[in-house]
Amino acid sequence: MEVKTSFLPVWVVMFPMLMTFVIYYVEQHSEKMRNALSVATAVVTFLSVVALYPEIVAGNIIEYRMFQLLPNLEISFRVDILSFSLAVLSSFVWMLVAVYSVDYMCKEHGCNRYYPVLIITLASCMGIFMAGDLFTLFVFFEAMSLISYVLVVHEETVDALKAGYKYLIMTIIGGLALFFGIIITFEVAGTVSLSGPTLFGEPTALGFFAFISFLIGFGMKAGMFPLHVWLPDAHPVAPSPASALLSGIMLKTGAYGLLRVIFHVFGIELMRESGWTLILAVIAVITILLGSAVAITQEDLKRRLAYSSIGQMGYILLGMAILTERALIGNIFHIFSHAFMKSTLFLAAGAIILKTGKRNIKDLGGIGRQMPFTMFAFTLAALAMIGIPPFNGFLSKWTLALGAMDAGVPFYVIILLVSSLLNGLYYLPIIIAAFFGAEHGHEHEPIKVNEAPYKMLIPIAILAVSCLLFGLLPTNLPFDLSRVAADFLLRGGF
Amino acid sequence: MTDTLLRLHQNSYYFFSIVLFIIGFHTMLTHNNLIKKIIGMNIMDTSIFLFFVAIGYVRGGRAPILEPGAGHAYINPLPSALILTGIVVAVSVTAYALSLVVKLYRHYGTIDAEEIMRLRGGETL
Amino acid sequence: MSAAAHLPALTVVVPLFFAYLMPLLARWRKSWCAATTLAVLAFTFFSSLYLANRVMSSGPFVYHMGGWAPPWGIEFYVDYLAVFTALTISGIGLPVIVYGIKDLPHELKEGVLGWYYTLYLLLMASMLGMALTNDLFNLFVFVEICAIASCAIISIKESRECVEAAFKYLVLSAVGSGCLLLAIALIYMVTGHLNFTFLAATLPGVMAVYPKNILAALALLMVGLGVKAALFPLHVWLPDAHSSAPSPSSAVLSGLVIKIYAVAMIKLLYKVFPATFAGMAPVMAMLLWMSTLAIIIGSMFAIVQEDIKKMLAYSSIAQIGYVFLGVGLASHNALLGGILHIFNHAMMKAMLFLAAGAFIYATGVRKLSQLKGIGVTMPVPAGAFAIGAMAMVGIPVTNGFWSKWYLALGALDAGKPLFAAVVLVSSLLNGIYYLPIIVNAFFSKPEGAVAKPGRLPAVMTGTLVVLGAGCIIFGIFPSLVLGLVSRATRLLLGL
Amino acid sequence: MGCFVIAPFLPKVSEKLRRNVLVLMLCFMVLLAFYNLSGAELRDFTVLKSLAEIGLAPLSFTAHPYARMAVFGFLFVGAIALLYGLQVADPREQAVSLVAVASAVGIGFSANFVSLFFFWEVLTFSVAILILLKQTPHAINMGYRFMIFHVAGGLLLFLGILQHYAATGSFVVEKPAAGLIFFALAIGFKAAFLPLHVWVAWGYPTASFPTSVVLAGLTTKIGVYAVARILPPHPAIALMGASMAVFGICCALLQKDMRRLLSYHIISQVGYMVAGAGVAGYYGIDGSMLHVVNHMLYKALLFMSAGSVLLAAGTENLHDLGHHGEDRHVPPVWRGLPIAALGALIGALAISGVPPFNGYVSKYLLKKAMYGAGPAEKMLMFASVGTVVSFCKFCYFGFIKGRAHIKRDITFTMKAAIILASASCIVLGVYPYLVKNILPYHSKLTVYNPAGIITALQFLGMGLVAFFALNKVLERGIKPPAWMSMEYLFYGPIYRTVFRCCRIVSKLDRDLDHIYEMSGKSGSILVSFTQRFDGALNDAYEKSGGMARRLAERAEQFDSALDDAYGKSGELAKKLAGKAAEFDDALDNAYEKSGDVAKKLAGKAAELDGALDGMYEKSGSHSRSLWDRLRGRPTDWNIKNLNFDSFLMALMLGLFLFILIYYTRNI
Repeated sequence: MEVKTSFLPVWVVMFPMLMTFVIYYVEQHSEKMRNALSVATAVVTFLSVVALYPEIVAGNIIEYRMFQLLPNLEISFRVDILSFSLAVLSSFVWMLVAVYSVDYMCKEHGCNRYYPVLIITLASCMGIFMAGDLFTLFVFFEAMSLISYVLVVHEETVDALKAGYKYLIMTIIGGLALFFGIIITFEVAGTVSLSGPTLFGEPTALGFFAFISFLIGFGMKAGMFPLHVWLPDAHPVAPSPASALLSGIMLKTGAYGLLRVIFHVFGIELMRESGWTLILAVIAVITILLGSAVAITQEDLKRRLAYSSIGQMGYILLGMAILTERALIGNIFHIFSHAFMKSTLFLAAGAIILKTGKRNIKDLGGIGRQMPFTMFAFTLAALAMIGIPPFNGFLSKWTLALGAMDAGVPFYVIILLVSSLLNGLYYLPIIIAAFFGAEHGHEHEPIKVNEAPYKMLIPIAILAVSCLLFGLLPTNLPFDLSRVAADFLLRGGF
Repeated sequence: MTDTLLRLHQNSYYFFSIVLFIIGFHTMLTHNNLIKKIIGMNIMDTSIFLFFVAIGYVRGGRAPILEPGAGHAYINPLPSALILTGIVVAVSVTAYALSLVVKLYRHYGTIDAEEIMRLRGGETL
Repeated sequence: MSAAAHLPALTVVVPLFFAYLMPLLARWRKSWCAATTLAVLAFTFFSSLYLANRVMSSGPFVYHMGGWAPPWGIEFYVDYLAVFTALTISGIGLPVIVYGIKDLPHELKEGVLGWYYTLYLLLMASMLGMALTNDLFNLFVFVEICAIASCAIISIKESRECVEAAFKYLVLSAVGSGCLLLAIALIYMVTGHLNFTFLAATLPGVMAVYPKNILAALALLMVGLGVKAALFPLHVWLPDAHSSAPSPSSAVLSGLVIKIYAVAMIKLLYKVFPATFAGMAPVMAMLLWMSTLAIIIGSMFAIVQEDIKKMLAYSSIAQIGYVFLGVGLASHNALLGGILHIFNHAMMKAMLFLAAGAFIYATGVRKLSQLKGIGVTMPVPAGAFAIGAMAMVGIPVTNGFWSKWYLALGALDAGKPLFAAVVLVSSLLNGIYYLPIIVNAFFSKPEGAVAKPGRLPAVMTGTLVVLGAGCIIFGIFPSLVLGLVSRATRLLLGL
Repeated sequence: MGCFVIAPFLPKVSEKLRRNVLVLMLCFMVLLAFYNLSGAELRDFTVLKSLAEIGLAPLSFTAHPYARMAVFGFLFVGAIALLYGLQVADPREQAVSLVAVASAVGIGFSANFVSLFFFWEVLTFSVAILILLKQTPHAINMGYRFMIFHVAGGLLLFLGILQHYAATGSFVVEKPAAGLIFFALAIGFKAAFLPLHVWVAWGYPTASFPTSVVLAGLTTKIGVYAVARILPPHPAIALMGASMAVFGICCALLQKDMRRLLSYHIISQVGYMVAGAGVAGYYGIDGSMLHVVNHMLYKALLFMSAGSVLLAAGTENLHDLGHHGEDRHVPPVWRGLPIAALGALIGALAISGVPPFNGYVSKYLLKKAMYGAGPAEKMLMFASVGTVVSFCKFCYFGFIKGRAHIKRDITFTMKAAIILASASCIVLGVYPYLVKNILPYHSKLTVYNPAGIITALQFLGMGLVAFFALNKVLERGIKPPAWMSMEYLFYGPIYRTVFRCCRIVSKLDRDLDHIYEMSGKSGSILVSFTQRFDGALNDAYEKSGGMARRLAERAEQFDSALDDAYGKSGELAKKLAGKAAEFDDALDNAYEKSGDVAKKLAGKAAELDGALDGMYEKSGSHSRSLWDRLRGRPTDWNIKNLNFDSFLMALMLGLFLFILIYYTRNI
């Protein structure tokens, strides 16, 4: 393993950022060009990330120091296996969502706002994943959080604005907490670089403050329990492709940040010694149960999905709290899985809402016969959520559970299972009603709609098939990446 | 008691400049009449000038003018010089304040602060 | 001695001189006023730059007015803090008056325009003087000039609110001046010196003999400068004064004037009063708590304001608290943050006031609730406002972030994480009152006057763009100013 | 495994092609079954070997002796069931049925727990979908319940597997080393252990009739297979089996719906098998496994018959069938549906364990295994009698006494399937040696000995007697009150509790939201309170009096004193500013005139008030003086006026007082 310098990470971040301006310019003239350019940007970004693969797979770390802001504080990029995994995942999903947006958004207002924001959010997301130090991470984290606000309030309804305001305030709180954490880290360690040894030596009170701050900051983004309130409001009101990204990718930035904090800032020994992970574990358990339980009572399709996201993020947090190797694999793989599953679900829900205009689950009886393809994708993803064997959701749950067993805490496994059952309780009725339920002619207008346009279907299909494939094929790329990444983190991560 | 009084007497310049200062303050504090406020301000300023000049004063000292064969004690000329500047400043502030009072009177038709508040209370800024 | 050697004096004297020329010029060639003012300010800016360059390369130096050596003559001490402040003043003053060229005729009566430039230059000159001077009484004189000029620059609008606010300001300012003068008297009484350097040398000895005297002087100084700098419980005059003034005045008052008193206080506290003094009186602790209150309560005041300029004015109260927080924490990083915030806040607040002014200029609307959709119809000012607001909240890549960064770091350095938390809480409060404005501006349907704003002159737009770009540039490259600030801090703390 | 590949395409292709493919599949399945039956060597087979690298076992298959027997049943009966539905079933149902059968086979052959779990879940879902495909609201409800129920079971299995794996580090299917309780529960879900049996009555009678044939074959038998394969033999299991047998039979007797009756009967029969597996031993396992096959055969036969009745007569309610009474115009069912009736008869005889039929063989083995097993043995005997009774009921009311117009004749394939199944029942009964190759322990199948036959006939006789005794009661059927049902007593509350919990949690969530909002609101209240901070502060200042008031007092005092001192001269400022000497004199005068005022000022605070009052009276003309306003008319004290300035000045005054004191002492 060696450290290499390459401009590529900077390119990955800067390219979409620059393209944003190009798109902004182009969209004044041609809508078609705008759409094409957005998709092309996402594709190029994805390919650029993929281009990192040979180096990464050879076990190298790519670093690039942009410039120094201050002594010991710089904008730097660093791509290790974990960064790469998440970057490739999110650019992939982004690409699909960009394709999906073309048809979804064509009837929406404010597309000229939507696309540049979509692309610049991609840039900041890449920035988060490729950040070489906490400061850079923080900068992009804030950028992403704030810019995605535009996506949240895109509809500009009263609800959206309200939810957006909540989101904004929570983002600010989270950002400030992060700031606090980073400041403490900087104060204690004199640097916030992620490429060196861990930054905290021993569990001090200040370190604990920092940990809590990081937990609040990243946990807020990840929909952690007491800070999740913005999530079920913000995700449903956003346009569906945006919700897919919000739920599928942007939540993961919080998880990613926490991973970095646990392994690079505090270090695994410190975490184990100090027992701070217990806090995380308790919160994770509450998050899982709460998310799943509340989802059951939701009537709005997207709201249900949003709550489900909270529950699923709980798994990821739990994986971090357990801190055994397999739990970690499960955790990272679940980031993948959940990204695929939730994106599928949201995109499918978006297609359904677009075509029928109905969001209430009760109204969706028989939709599976009208839009079999979409609903089939939905089903695949939902089954994956429940953790049915051949799907990727199963694989991640399985690995997580094994990790929990390794740690000797079967209690967590039980939590996982209870949550799975609850997942079943809220996903299955949708599917059953969609495929087998009658369209109640007397009460509602029978739903007579066509299948969504193919530009929407293809992304959905790709994601849904990914859900299946990445569970069915055990030597799939995401899992390998997760495995190597977990190994990498546990070996010290540098 | 007498000790205190004695000390007060010895430092009467200082003491009374402080008294004046407080008088000035009090005038600014309690009077609604804007002119009186300005007067208070002036009293306050004056008290400080007094104080400042008193610093430089030497009992029995003479004006610091160089005379042949003089063995006198001179009073310190610097504070006086400074205070000249201070007086200029005070005068200009007073002038400006008075002009503002004129303006206020034009706008409100009164120079009573309370009245002005009352008049302003009705309107939104 | 070339002209360059006299630059410290010229920096102050030239604007002072031209200030008095302005009314004449206005009578003679009205259109030259603005150009001359600009030229003068540009001169001050470049001379400050030159001084900065000189100081950075060869260290601080003194300049004796008229060649008189210190015990008798007035001395300018050109050190890092001084040039930093001078740069800030002229650097912000310049774009503000550029903006004013178009805005002022809109806000002021025809006849007084020339006078406005006079006052503006006076203000600038007095502030530059305060920054550079090394003499206590000289400082007082500049304080007085500054006080009158700043009152006048408010009352020049001649609306009843302006006059009233100016009067209020004047009265309180006079109180402050009185305190200051008394303090000077007290200090002079026991030391016999007015020069900072000499004072610093004599005070430790004197302190042993007359501790209470100096304590009283210190208290008076604090109160006097505190009133002028609108430190929390003494801030009452500020909201009215800053909100009713013409926009360029507000910008410069909020951005620069209150800061310059803070600079004066930094000078006095760190350069004049011996370090051991801090042990005798809890000055720093008092400052800390006062600034904490200022930060929190100022922000809370701002939340409930309806008027956009009033809100900005209250926000200034909070922001001056940041500066004093840095002063009070007295650790290297904190002081650095405080001083840096002088510059950063000057830039942000000037921009915010100017943006607000642009809104008022184009629509006549001052109520926050009526500014919905302004971002759609006036994207550039609203964008500038957004950047300023982000900077206020302390979002990274804006300059406001760095002040916060150093303040928080300094609080931790000083072993008082509570104050780091204060900084963060206030950021949150800032977010609470700034962000809804931006959100409303960009995501609501424009109504009424907002829907059809008047045309904004290119100069005003340009100023906003320049300031906005400045916020971002100094956010991305904080090291542009940090070198200077860091040296200033080191010098002040004797590191 | 081909079923998996082909199944999804079935509904799409044309009718004819579908049938041909299906027939081919059936033949293939039958061939497989017989290949299996022949006892040929089956090699272990592993796919996805790479899974092993990641700590998961690959999907691997092995032909465990137990499995071969079960798999034979699954394949053979599955084929018959599909044949039955070939012409009448929904294509989607056929497709899913194939998947279900395939997954059952998969479970049977699974060599490790991962594949087992995988197929377990597939089976769950395919069966649930089979039920759901009926698409009536009732079916959807039941299918949903079924799904949740079995997903829960699957998760328990998951947990068990995890524990086992954590304990042993291996996934090979064996008796679990840890997590036995989870295994038992999970298998209990599938095998319809007693409190977990409720889904049987949800699922089977609800599905469409061709489907229920498939279902009858698969689900519970997988459970039995798992019991035998995974759970360690234990008397408790045997006892459980026995009680299931009794319970099932009791419930079955109460039913009036043909397929419901059969469904409950499944519980009963599964009870036999579980009991056999529980006592283990050669006979136990062999009997149990053989019974699996046999039971699948005759139960499928019975379901087919019932289905035929349903198709032909439009109802399967025994009461409805008997409703026509003695109406001569309506022919009895057996006449309309002779083949179905024959099938039903054969099935009934087989299930009752009457000698020449296959049921006898396995029951014989089981009886042998149970010999001396205590109460379980007795219970099984009772269950045997009950079986006879219930099937008398089934046949008598359904086919003999029941009359119905034959609305639609049963199709050819249905007939064929019934005949095939009947024939198999007889063949397996007469010549049980057919299966000896795949019997796990190769027990001797010499079952036709007099003692066994007599016992069997005894049961038959007792059953018949009992039936005729209870004829009338049974005809009406007994509907036990709702509160006695398991759903009502047990699962309903659980389900409702879960939902209530969820509601509570979501309420908590809303509360949390609310709390945030409230904190925001109270924050804004706080903030708007600070809006009037000026006023409030002043109020406080004004009311408390305190230092500020005293300071003001003193200021007043000075003022009054000086005013007094200078009397009516009025040229105070001039004098003060101008002449210091005059000032001294004047002060002296003032001291003299105002008596002890100055003294008090300097030292005695105690006498201050009195002096003040005295002075105050003197300066009575000061109507607007501070003191007056403070003391007399507080409302006059205009807060809005420059009184923050006042506050400030009070502060200043305080400051100065201190300065004064320090100063005078110091010099």
